[in-house]
Amino acid sequence: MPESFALVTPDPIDPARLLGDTLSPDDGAALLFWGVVRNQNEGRPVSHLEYSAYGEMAEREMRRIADEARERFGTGAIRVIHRTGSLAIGEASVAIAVASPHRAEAYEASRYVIEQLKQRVPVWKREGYVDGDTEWVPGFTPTVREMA
Amino acid sequence: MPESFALVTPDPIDPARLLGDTLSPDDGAALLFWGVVRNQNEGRPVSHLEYSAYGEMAEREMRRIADEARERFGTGAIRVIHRTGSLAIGEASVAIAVASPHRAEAYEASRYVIEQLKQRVPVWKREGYVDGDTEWVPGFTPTVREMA
Amino acid sequence: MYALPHSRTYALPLMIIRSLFFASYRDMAGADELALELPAGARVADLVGRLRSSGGLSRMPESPVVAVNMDYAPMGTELRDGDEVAFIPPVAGG
Amino acid sequence: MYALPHSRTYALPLMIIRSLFFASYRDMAGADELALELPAGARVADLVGRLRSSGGLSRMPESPVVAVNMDYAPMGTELRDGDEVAFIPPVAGG
Repeated sequence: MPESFALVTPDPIDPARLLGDTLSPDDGAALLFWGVVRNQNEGRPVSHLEYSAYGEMAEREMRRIADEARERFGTGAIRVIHRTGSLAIGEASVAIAVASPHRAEAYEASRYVIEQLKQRVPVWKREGYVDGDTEWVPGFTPTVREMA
Repeated sequence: MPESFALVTPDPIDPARLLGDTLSPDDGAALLFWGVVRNQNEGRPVSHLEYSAYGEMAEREMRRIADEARERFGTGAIRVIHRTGSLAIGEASVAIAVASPHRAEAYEASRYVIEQLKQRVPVWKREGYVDGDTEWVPGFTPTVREMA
Repeated sequence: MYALPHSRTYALPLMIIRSLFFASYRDMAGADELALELPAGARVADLVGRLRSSGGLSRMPESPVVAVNMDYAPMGTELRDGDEVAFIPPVAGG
Repeated sequence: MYALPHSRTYALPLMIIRSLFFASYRDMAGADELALELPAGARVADLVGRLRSSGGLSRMPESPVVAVNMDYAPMGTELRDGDEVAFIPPVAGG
């Protein structure tokens, strides 16, 4: 039975280990989305990013998203890891591994997870600029459903 | 200037190194397609796969495909590695890393590279079954254009 | 059946609600969290009103996104004793 | 201008063509590669005809996919001395 797994962690993400943990012998492919810190945002030079999270809820929400993706696209296991803390340029802030017996669904599912993650997982980042300034990065307002 | 890189090798593929080699400080994401050996093919239990290649042409063709994808989708660097030799279940036979300032193009480009690779790169595989038998895996007949 | 004594002037029982603040809301609050007493039957909107009535959190929107016990919840959600209400500015993961 | 001596019976100069075999074609050929002499002006189809005329390669299709010097090339491609012609069964990478 393939699983959904989510982790919020201050530790660097190891892609080989993540792929290994996600793949089962039935899978023919895994797709790894690897989000990294860029050196600029809208032209302003960035020196680092500080990520913070509502860790417990973020893990729960990422696991829900992974469940939704597995159900919708019929993939194998999906594992999502999000970093917190201060990250340098080029460091991975988020990694999403989708295992699948076949490849088409892995692409759909991976895309679904990163789009949903950006829209509803309680994680925030503050950009540190080369000039010493810092600023919260504007984000998405999660959709809140009215009660039934 | 982002680059296209292709390698056919008997050595195991290191995903962390591949991602690191592909990403530049301008990139916000990389997408890694990680093709692995499955434990069965159409219900028949597989013990291993033997990959062979017309190595020099395969590298040239993979580099061409990467160039096409970069031009079509405007991504950053693309690196493609294909294994040769005898591979066990779960081992990576092919890895495609696509770096990109933004993520949407990375998905398109990655998909393009793996589909084209399967259709025209001179690589073959022979399945070794649990019962000791081996068989060439049926493949795609590359399209040959008539001369202009 | 006995009619129980009843009066509108009786004090309602109080609930303890824990509020969590993140990112820019944390900057406004000057704290990660805050425990408040609210009367039974209070809703998220009442908690928001109380928090916005003074100090840095007066800059918080009138209807911020909140999660009650880790589920996104609308302003009308009725609170219960011990609930954890997280105030969630626009998210920017990835 | 001098008219050069010319006759159809003169022997055409010969070319050396290197053929490479992969996967199932390699099994048929029983060898990785083979060097053949062909008359100048010979095309890929002529080389294929020669290879299919005897031995295991008679099981090769009439119009197999080939690459000449690492470019896929149609059967009508004219060969040149030193060309490398690879015989490419259906590919199965990935």
